[in-house]
This record gives sequence, C-alpha cells and structure tokens, in this order.
Amino acid sequence: MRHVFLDHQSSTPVRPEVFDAMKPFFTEAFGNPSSLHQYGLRVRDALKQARQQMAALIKADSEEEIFFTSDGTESANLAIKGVAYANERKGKHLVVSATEHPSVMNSVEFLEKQGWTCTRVGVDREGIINLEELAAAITPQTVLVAVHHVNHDIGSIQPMREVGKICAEQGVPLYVDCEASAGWLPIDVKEFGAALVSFSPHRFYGPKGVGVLYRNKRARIVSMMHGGVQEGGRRAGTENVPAIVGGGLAAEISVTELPQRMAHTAQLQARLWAGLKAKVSYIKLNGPEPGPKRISTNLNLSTEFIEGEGQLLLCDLNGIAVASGSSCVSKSLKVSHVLSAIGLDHALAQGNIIMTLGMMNTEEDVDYTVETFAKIATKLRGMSPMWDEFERGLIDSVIAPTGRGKSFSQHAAEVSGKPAHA
Amino acid sequence: MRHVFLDHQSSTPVRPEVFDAMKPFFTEAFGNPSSLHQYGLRVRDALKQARQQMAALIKADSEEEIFFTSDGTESANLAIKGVAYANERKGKHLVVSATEHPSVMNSVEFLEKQGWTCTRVGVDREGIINLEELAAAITPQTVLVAVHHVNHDIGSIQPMREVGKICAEQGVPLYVDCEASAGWLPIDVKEFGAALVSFSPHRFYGPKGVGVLYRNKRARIVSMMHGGVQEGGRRAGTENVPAIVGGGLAAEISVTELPQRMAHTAQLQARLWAGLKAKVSYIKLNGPEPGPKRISTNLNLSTEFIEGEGQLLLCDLNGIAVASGSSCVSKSLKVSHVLSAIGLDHALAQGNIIMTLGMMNTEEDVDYTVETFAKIATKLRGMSPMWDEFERGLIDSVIAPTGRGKSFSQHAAEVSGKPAHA
Amino acid sequence: MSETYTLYNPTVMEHFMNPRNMGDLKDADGVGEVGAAACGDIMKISLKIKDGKIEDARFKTFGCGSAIASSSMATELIKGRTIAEAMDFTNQEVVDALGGLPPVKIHCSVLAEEALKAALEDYVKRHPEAVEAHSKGEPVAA
Amino acid sequence: MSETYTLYNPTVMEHFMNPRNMGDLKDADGVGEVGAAACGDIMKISLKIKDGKIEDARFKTFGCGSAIASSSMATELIKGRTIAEAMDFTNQEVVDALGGLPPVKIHCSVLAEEALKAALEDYVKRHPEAVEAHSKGEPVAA
Ligand SMILES: Cc1ncc(COP(=O)(O)O)c(C=O)c1O
Ligand SMILES: Cc1ncc(COP(=O)(O)O)c(C=O)c1O
Repeated sequence: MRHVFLDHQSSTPVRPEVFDAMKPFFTEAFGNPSSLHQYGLRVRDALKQARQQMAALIKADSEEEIFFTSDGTESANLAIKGVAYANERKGKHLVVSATEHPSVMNSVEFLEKQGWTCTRVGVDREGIINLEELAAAITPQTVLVAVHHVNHDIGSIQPMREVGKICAEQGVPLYVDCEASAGWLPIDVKEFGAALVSFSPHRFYGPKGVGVLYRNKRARIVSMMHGGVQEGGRRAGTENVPAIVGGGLAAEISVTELPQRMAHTAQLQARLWAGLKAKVSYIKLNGPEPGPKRISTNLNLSTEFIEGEGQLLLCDLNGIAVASGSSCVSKSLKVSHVLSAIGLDHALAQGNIIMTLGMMNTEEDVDYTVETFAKIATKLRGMSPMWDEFERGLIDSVIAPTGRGKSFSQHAAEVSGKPAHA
Repeated sequence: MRHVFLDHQSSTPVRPEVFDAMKPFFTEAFGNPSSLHQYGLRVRDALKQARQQMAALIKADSEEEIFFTSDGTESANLAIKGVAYANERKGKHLVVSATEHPSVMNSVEFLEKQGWTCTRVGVDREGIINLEELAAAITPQTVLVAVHHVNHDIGSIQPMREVGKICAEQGVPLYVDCEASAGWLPIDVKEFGAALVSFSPHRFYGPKGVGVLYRNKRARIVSMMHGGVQEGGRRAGTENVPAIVGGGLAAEISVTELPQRMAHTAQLQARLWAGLKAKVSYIKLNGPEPGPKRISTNLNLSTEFIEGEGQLLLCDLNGIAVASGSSCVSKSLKVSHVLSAIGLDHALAQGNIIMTLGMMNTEEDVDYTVETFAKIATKLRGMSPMWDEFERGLIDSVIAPTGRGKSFSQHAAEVSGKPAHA
Repeated sequence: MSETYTLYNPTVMEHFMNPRNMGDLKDADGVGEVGAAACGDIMKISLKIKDGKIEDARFKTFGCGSAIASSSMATELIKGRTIAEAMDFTNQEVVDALGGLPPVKIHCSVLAEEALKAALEDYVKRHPEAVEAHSKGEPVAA
Repeated sequence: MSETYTLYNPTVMEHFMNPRNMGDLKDADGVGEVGAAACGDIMKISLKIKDGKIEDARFKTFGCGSAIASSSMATELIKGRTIAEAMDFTNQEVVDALGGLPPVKIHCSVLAEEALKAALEDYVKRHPEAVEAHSKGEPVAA
C-alpha cells in the first residue's frame, strides 16, 4: 500500500541532516548551558548559533530578540500572558482575531477569568480578518493585538502589513503567531510591524520540544515560567539543547529551500484540489482558493452528507494520513472554532477534512489520494441516511442547492430534538 | 588531560541505549500524538509506555497519574500554580520549605504578587526541615505544602514520611520536588504521602526537554499551559515524543540500576570528601555528613579565604567540571538561598563549590580531583588578601577559629563600606 | 511502518470497515431516525417485525467510526429479540459487545439505543395491537 | 572535546591564569583595600611611588576570575603614570584593555578602580607634600 502523509500541519519528520546536527548534543555535548565549565560553555555557543538561525528565518535584527520555549503553545502563552502581565498598569484589554489557534484563544480566556477583557475581531467567509473591525477594536486600554499569519485550519494568509500598520498607528504591540507559516512562507518581522512572533521547528522538518518567541526589544514582557535565570530571565528551565540546535539548522535550511517548497506544494495543491473537485461531487474548499491568499500547503475540504472521522479513518486504512476539524474527531466534540468563525454550515463543518502537503509528497501521491478519496466518499455516502434523503429530495445540498427539501441543519435539529450547534 | 565531570546535578549524558530508543521518533515515527492516523496512533502507544515507566520509578499506581511537561521547572510551576489556582476558593495560603529550588520559590513569589500568602519553613544547619515549624505553618487556608525530597545544592534528604504524615493529618496535599533524587534514591509516592511529585529524566541519563508531573487523582489541579487538549487537558502543546520515549527508558533503567548507582557514588563520595579533608586546610562540608541524611552523589564544599568562581574556572582548566553556589558564579550575583537558609557564614558561602558524582566517575577521577583541588586552593590563597591577613592574625577562620583577629564578614563590611550580605 | 495502529479496538474497527446490516428495509415495520446534539451524528434504524419478534434490522449512519460500528453492532444484537426484550435494550450491550469504546465515544452507543427505541416506537404507533399481544404486561415506554 | 570553551575572552583568561603583579609590596607607599558589597569580592592594591610617579603596583584579590583579571590589568596599566594621571584612571580602561567583560562583571573593573584610588588616597594621606608638588593644580578627590 502507498503511504501518503498529508498532515504536515500536525508535524513533520526531522530531516536527516538536522538529526545529524543534533546527535552530539545527547551523549557527548550534554552540558547544561547554565554551567560555567567546558560542558556548559560549549552548548552555550551552540544555542547562540541557533538563535542567529532563528532570527534569520524571520529577518529579526539580532539573536538577542530570540527566546526559546518548549513549543509553539508555550510561545503563544508567553506572548499573550507575558505582555498582559507586564502591562497590567497600562490597561487590561486585548484584541485577537476570531480564528487564532487555541493556544492563543485559551490563554486569552484564562486572562479573562482574571479580569482582563478581550475583543475578538471577525473574519470574512475566507477567514481573512476584518481590518476596519480590528482598527475599531483597539482602545487606549489595549496592550496587545494578536493576529496569526496563516490559519492552521483553513490556510488563509492574513494581510500582515495592513494589520501591522493599524497597530503601529495606534501604538499597540502586535503579536503574530507564525506557527502555520514559518518555513513555508517568507516572514519579515519588520514588514509585519510585529513586536512578537512565535513559531515551532517541528513544523518545518525540525524537532519537537522547542518553540521560538521573537520579541522586539521595545515590547515589555514578563516571564511566565518561574525559576532560574535561563533565557535572559524570560524563561526558566534547562534548555532543550539538542532540539534547539536542530531547530536552528531546520530554520537555516528553510531559508534556502523556501522558494522550492512554495513551488512544489503549490503545484501539488492545485493538482489535488482540481482532482478532488472533478472526482467527488458536492465537495467544497473552505478558505481562499489556492493563490496569494492561501498557503500552498493546505486544503480544507468539506464533503457533503458524510462525516469527517469516517473519512479520516478510511483514508488512514488506505495509507493516507489526514486531519479533520469536525467535532467527532476532536476530543472536545466541538467543531473547529475556525469553521464556525467563517460561518460554515453545520453540515459542512461535520464533513471536514484537512490535507496539508509537504516536500515528500509527489504527483503520484496526489493522484492516489484523489482516486482513493472518491471511493471513500462513495462508500460513506452509501452508509449515510443523509445521502439517501438528499437523493430522495427530502433534504437539500448546501454546496449546490437544488431548491428541494429542507436543510441538513433543520433536519438534524428535528431528529435530535435540539438545534444543531454550528 | 583527564576529564572529570563532577556536575551531574546540572545534567547527565543520555545513555546510548536511551538514545537508540529515541532515534526512530525523530525521522520515522514523527507523528503528532493528537493525530488519529497511523503516525499519531503509533506515538500515542509509545507515550503510554513511557508513562508506565515513569509511574514505576516512583511507585505510582497508574500511568494515568503521569503528565508530561517540558522540564522540571515547568512541572514545579504547574504543581504550585496549578494547585493554587484550582483551590483558590478553598484558600490562598501555601507552605514551602525555605530551601526549595528557585522553580518552586519563584512560582510562589509570583502567586504572592497576586494575593496568595506563603509561609517558608526553616531548616536546620544541615538543611533538614523543621517538622514542628512545618506543622504549625499549616492553616485552614493552606491548599498546598511543598517540600523537596533532596536539596539540589547541599544534598540533604528530607524526612518525607514525617512530612507526609503531617500533611495527611491536616488534610493538605503535599508536593515533592524529586528532581535532585529521582534515579538516585528510591521514591515511593505512597510512602511519601505525596499528592504531587516532579522530576526530570535529564538528571538520570535521559534527555533534556521533558519533565514529569505525577498527580494523585484526588488532588485538584488546573492547566497553566493553555491551548489544545493534550495530556488529558492538563498541559497543552505538542508532546516532545522522542524525549518522552527516552525519558521513559531512562526511568526503567534507573529502577534496575539504583542499588549500583547508590553504592558506586557513595563509595566515591566518601573517598572524595576524605581526600579533600586530608589535603586541603580550612575546608568545610555543607549539609549532612555522607550517610543516610545526604544523597550519595553530592558534596557541597566551602574552602575558606578563596572565592568560588576562581576555583571553578581553575578546576575547569584542569579538566574538572564543577558547580558553585557562590554569588560571583550566579547571574544574579546572589549567594544560593540554600546556603543562606542553613545560616552559612558569608565567607564560606563565597568560597562555595558543588561536586556531584555519577556512574562514569572513577576512583582515579576522585584522586586526581583531590590532588588538583589542593593545588588550586594553594594557588588562589596565594592571590588572596584574606589568606595573607589570616596568616598575619588580622582576620580569623570560621572553620577553625584561632581566637585572633576579626571575622571575615566584619572585615568585608569595613572595606566595602556596607555590611556583607549573607 | 509494519504494525498497524488503530484508534479503536479490533472489534470496533471490524464493524466500522465491514458494517453488518447496512442499508434500508424496503417494507420496514418500524423506522427510527435520531440525532446527537452533542456531535451532530445521525442514525437511522429500520426494523422488520414478525410475530412480535425482530426478524431483520438495518441501519444507516452519518457519523464517526464508532457511531457506524455501534449501529452495526446494535442491529446485530437485536435481531431475533422480542419487542419487549428489545425495549430493555441498553447501550451498554453495544459497548460490551464491541469490547469497549473510548469514553468520549460512549454517546455513539447511546445513539444506537435511541435509534432502536425510536424504530420500536414507530412500530408501536403503527401496530398498537401487536404490542398488547406480545408485551409481558410491561408498559411500553420510550 | 577538542576545542576549549571559556567563560571570558582570551585576554581575560590569560590575566586570570597568569596574573601580572600579583602579591604585596613590602615597603609600599600606599595601600588600598576595598570590597564590593554586591558580590563580596575584596581587592587590595599596593603602590610604590617615586617622584610623583607610580613605580610599581601589586594586587591581591579575593574574587572571581574577572576580578583577578581586572586587578592584574589595572596594575599593569597604572605603572609609570603620575599621581594626577592615576587619579583620572577609570574602570573603562580596564574593560577596554581586557577586550570587554560580561555586563554582570563590569563591577569587577570598578572595584579595581576603587582599590587604586584607595591606595592613592592612602599615599596622599601619608605624603600630603608630594601631592602639592606634583599635582597640576587639580584638587585630589576620591
Ligand atoms: C497556528 C498555530 N499556533 C500554535 C500552535 C501550537 O503549537 P505546538 O503544537 O507546537 O505547541 C499550532 C499547532 O498546531 C498552530 O497551528
Ligand atoms: C530540585 C530541583 N528542582 C527543579 C529543578 C528544575 O529543573 P529543570 O532545570 O529540569 O527545569 C532543578 C534543576 O536543577 C532542581 O535541582
């Protein structure tokens, strides 16, 4: 059976040369960077180099603006809470886009329980932030605006320059979560007007166990991990040296390989979407069409009348690894808040599948995926009461309405006795 | 030149078999444990095994009581803040021993700024907690007691059973930081009466980048890292899979090797201390004598009339890696708060060196260290105005007072114009 | 990768991949369609009932793997049972027969129970006489 | 490990390992001993002064590597200077000559400056006449 990994959004394999660079730091150069002897000083030098490599990836001025955390989630937590606590006296208001990653959203919710307030700025049907709403949301009490570069679910690329301009005009620092874009799209902290940027190397062929937080020297932030004086007092705890070293090299490789990565995945993305559209009826792409507003790695699909987990499991049984933003697939039984934010119909949110491409994917992979996915859709529709009822004209399609029958949501509400959540 | 690593307290090399176990999880089994496909499910199984191995190390009932974090610091932060926030309504008082690691102390200080109060329970000259003071410190508002198993600086082993009994009697959960003991001393969460226990595999031949928090199911705790629903909702963020797998194996090996480790290091510890005592005048062991009250890996020494960093640097130049609790060696220019807590004279705190033994150390290493250290002390004393003034009877020794001259502290206060801090 | 890793146990996977009794019954005596507000699943069970006994059962499910497996297993289990026996059917039978479900997926088995009960109710509504004849004196309640 | 990694730059390391002018001057004309409250270092500088010029300088230091290197460098730098010149001496000269010190260790160079100034003061106290003869009209202040 062919194996097609189409979940590069979740993680990526460590590149062999990255792994080679990490190796000595496990068994040989195992020192703690806080130590003042050979073992410590050697790894301290290695951390410095990694900081420079991270800085280069996002065009930061100095490696002194780079802090290491344990992952993208911690970087987001530190950006949000660290800035909020540091500026408590100035104000207790935050502004975030409605489609931020849960690491941002839940950090904000935590602060809300402690007396902060937050305005969530809406996005359009393609997941692009409403700039006027953003500008209007900022108040004199606002201490931070958080707008991610690329959405993790639907791949929308935000207009960072415009967002940065609004923040600069109002004098509020901007935090940009670049976890879904770093290594796959150019990032320039100055062009973005970003005071803080976060990302994680495991998303671009580096290791897990390390996150990066860029912080412009003018932005005030306090530590959220208390203990020793590692990372200039910004993040206590023994540094994960091998992961940092590997992450640095992965960043360096990304800079060189970026044009190739964008070209390769864009070509596959177009082929995959074209193939699926041709072979599978009643299928919809969520988020912008492939092009300048969508990252080249991501396809977010809704296949009508069938549910996401079944699609995912059958894909997996056929060697294709995909993700889903459907509620049945998440541990919380909630549809991705991103799909809600773009106003996706409940029926379509349920049938959600996310395919994310990478460098190891080929045209053959794509063609195999199209073919297999079409069979899966047919199989699951054969089992679905909805498909049958659609064919019998009892319920209607959302994607291509026929004007016959009631909506899926109406039907679902009737049979479950409660309105379906979106 | 001989290389002698005597800083096992700072970190340890990853064992070759541990590294071998980690390898596949970088490049091949690189999945995200949250994913529902092959790549994710495979690593999910690996995490479960690691949880079982961690549970076995501390005699926990179930792997479901094991949570993974990024390091010992994060585990300590989560234990302290997670319990504090979860029990806010019950009370806002904590009790900790005065010699806890900064990751505990500074987490507590953070909470104090937010309205919690904390009682710091004193220790005796050997660093052992005052049990009566502990019992008296607990109030109806106390939601957590934190007493570490072994002190990171001076190696004192706390009377955990007695501490646990006091907490049980008063119905307050006990958190035990086992970072300095795990892998080197038996740990039994039930014998300790511990509701929470933390440790980190990089201290027992496992990798950096992973910390462990054991939490008894009855103890309430909330997440401090917000985002996805990893670790049963207790810790968001993509798990550091290779480090968790390696850490699990390192824990398993530790269980088997423990008697050997204790015997080997105890023998070297005795030899090292006997050698130094014989060869270096005016040297003092801080913390308990080697024996049941002191972990077998640690020697904390004060060599009078010379300062710690110089000793450390000269050791390093001679191939011997050591640490120090002296103020000149720390980035914060503060003497270790542990040395202050045991009431160590300022003069002796300044001349502090910490040597921590491990399995790769040999008798030859120890003999070389004794010989070299004696030369270093002589060299630095030759440069020290204090040694000269001691020999001329102007200032006196703290370790072996002659009754002549004033104290070092008195002298230091006079020449600096300010009282010396302890 | 040589080994295969699965989200569900082999029994659940087997019923998901090769569901039993999938489809509709053309001349069904009772049909129940229910939905789970919690996750949006929809399940439909059709019954063929003769002499107070369930002769045949079919399902159609819009839902996750465990919902499909639960409806497959539920239809298997109830075939041959009397209406009264079927009225006592609980989701726990499905969970047990499947060898367990993840805690977050238990509601799928509940949905199967509900679909069955809805189909029985539909049958009862259409054939009130049949119930009186075959019930063991127990009131028929949803 | 083949390479050697050091906490300080090679100049500082060299002065730490092979300090210049280490020791006391038996018949010193001025001796200054100062301490840093911040970190507990103690530094002592002895001067031999002839015709208003520093002929020789020695140090003894209880302190970290950069404190030892700073006193070594300071004594090197001031030899041959006039009292007035020495009075203008600042820690920055030490830092520069050492090729830089870590920020947290700058106070070591300050201590060297203070020890030198204290030694000069001691000399002045003992030889008020010498100062008047050789000062360029500038008041001598600590
Ligand atoms: C946009 C975005 N931000 C943050 C995160 C959290 O990163 P991590 O899983 O590395 O902690 C993710 C992870 O998927 C993400 O996609
Ligand atoms: C007793 C103790 N607790 C906690 C920690 C913090 O652990 P880590 O450095 O792994 O974050 C240490 C580290 O030295 C320690 O010794």
